[in-house]
Amino acid sequence: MALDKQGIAKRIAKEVKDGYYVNLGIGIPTLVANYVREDIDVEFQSENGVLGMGPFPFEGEEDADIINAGKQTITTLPGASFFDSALSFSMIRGQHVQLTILGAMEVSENGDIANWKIPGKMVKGMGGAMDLVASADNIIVAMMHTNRAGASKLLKQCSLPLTGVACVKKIVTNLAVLEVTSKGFNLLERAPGVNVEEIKAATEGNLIITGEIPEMNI
Amino acid sequence: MALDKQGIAKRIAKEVKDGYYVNLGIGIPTLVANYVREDIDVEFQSENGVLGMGPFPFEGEEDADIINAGKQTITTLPGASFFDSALSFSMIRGQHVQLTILGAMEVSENGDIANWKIPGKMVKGMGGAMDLVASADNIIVAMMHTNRAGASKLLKQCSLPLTGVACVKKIVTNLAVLEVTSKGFNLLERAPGVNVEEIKAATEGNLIITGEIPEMNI
Amino acid sequence: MIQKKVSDAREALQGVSNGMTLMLGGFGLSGIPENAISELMHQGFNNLTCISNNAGVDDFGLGLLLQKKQIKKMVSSYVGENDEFERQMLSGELDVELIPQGTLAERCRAAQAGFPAIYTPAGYGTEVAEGKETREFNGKMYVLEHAFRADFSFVKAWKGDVAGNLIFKGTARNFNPNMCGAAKITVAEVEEFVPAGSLDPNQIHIPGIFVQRIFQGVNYEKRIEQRTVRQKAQYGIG
Amino acid sequence: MIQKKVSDAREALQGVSNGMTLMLGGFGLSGIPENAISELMHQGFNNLTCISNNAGVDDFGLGLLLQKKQIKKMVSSYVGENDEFERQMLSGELDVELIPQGTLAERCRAAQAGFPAIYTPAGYGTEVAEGKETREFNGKMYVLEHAFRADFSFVKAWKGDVAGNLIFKGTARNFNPNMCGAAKITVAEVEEFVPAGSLDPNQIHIPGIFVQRIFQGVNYEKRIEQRTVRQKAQYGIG
Repeated sequence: MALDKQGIAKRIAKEVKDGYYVNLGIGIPTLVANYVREDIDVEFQSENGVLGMGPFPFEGEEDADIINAGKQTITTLPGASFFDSALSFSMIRGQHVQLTILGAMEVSENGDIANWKIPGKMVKGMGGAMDLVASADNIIVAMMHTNRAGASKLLKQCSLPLTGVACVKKIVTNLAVLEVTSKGFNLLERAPGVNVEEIKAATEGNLIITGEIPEMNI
Repeated sequence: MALDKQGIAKRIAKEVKDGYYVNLGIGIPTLVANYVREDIDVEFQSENGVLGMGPFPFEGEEDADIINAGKQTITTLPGASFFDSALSFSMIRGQHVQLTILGAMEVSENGDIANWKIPGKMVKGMGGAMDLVASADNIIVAMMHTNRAGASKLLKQCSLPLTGVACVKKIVTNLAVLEVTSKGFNLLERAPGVNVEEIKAATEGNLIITGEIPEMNI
Repeated sequence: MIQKKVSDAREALQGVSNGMTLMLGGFGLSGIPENAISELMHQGFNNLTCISNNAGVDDFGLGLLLQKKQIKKMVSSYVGENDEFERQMLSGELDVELIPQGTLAERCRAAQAGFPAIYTPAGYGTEVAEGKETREFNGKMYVLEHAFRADFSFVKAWKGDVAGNLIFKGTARNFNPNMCGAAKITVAEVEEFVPAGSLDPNQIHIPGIFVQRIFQGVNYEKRIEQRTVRQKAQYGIG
Repeated sequence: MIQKKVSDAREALQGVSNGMTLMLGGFGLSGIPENAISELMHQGFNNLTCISNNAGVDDFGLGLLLQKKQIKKMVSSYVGENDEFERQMLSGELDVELIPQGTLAERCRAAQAGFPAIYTPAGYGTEVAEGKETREFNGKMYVLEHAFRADFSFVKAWKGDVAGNLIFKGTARNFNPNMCGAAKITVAEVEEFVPAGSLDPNQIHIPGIFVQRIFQGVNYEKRIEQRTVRQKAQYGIG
């Protein structure tokens, strides 16, 4: 059975290692924080200027001055810090953030990503995504394998305006875990109960299948 | 009678206007702070990271963590702030400091300044001087008109390695006040009792004398 | 101490005129200069170019100026959450330049710090870099981006004093410090105007040298865009 | 919270080796990483390249390493006040690169912030710009200066916590914050190691993300270079 959004978040949480500073994008990536193992030390950075984000505040304790990049009210944990936008992107551009998890509308087999604009239709802007994908060493995309019309989002080439070039390292979808290699999407894991044929059918870009593909363990 | 160092500082203090942020170099410039009118609001910036410098501390109240760019122990006045070196030079490079007063070994008639190196002899370094002269709109040089050997320090061309190019606006020496113009050093004022001939004799660069030259009022 | 205090938003806006380029601090609705925006609306300036990370929501923040069509051009990184904005943009009434958020911050900081331009990897290979100079350093490609040139910068701080020293709170800090001193005139509005000398010189986020005018703001709404909470009961509290 | 604490200077220096490039904070003798310098001396590393605004005095600060000829090259803006330094430099034993102070600060900050290079007006038309690329922007000339690449950065802070968050005091701040995160490994030594969560998140000068190792420093001498004072009696006090 294909994963739901929570399932994708759960699987990605396993990529979060002890000592990582992590930037989570809006949408599925935000959910990842809920599933990170409690026995490791991780700090979440939000590009609007906070390191050491905690959970949402208790009702009545919201503070308009303490939000994340999704404009949601948040709290901070001991050891947290606030800073300005320039210093925040110094962390990102300077590669001090170890892991970036973000959503995408399309990813190409060479690791290009498109997630900020549908010409003539939707133009919300790139926010911090272009800075993140241009600098991060370790970028994981969290998304559904296909769009609402059923078309693959893992393409030979992106059709939408790019956010970044040859930058995505790994993709976790409702169907699979894939890594981007010089030859295309290397299939690493299947979602529970999903078979390789389904993944093949949902992937337009070159899919590399080597040996037996294990089922995700989540 | 030619001015002494205190006299030069006194004359320069008259160039300090209400609302000015001022950076004072080491040596004579440091003395300027003692002579600024008390009825105007001025703040002194030191490039090592303080704005709103006050006088030296009372004996026993020195703090190794509170010094000026000359490494002297200082105090701060109400409204002062401390900051890092990058922000300090943002103030300087970004032209937020209105007046820079510094010493020089040589100044040329087009406003070049040399004050950081005597090849083979003395190499202390430029410190913040190159940043200051490259960016400041309003640079006043405080120096003796001639060096210890009696040679002019106001030259057609500097012989020592430059600190900055075509940047000095005004020069106050023990003999005169001069402004740098496209045609050379324009003599504005004589030191008390010093006559134009003495200034001429001590100036190697082109000296412009227009009409009666008034005596300084200090 | 150099005195920067003015009495109110009206006095703080002296010299603003139609067609000017303005920087405005804030991320979403957090840390926006509410008083300055309100005064810009009341005085009715138009043909403004606004450099601000976001464009407010329909009825708050810069959305107020968009509704009255006072803005000719927006320079932002993210403009979702604003239907009127989207309408004006898609219809061509509003000129919009979308740039990466880190580039936005750094183009402000470059103006503040006297840098003419910066090289950033953000946007390389995308339409953001089209027509811009690119260059390789150490095997990686960068885009040359120029410092902003703005007439006024409007920022909002938590505390400030007569010398113009500012302290920000939480993530309401965001672009505000980077926009101080990045325009010809920087106007700061503060929630708490404190007596001279009461701020610890060691803890000032922006020294007064970057601020030309400061005033005590009034009637802050501080609207929350996404009120996300946990229920205490769920955690056995209260 | 990610833990950065190590027990002492010895542990903090693990991985340092001969020939490395080191950044060291401080202005004059103020805010220098005394413990790290002392440990560098005791472990006897040599052929070091040191990026530091100053070179200490004969018997303190980086002067200690100069005396033992552990330094191959200094990158500084001002090196007065040190006779041994001048001797080594004039005799050619020591390689010295003098650069403008603001350029030094910004080349550190560029490394911290992921910028490959910056354009600064400082030094244009002087020997500092010789062999470097220059360029005009808006009628003014600038010099292209590259980000530093260092192996270790040693900084000294006033207070710090286990997460690596730092607060500096007075003008002992200087280059220290700009050097954090500007090398592969940043080591911070602090006068006061405070419990986690005791620093106000709003008042942290350098977030822990820029620091890899932090330790409680010992035996700070904090020598004053120019003890300038007023006499109370002169002012009718005491």
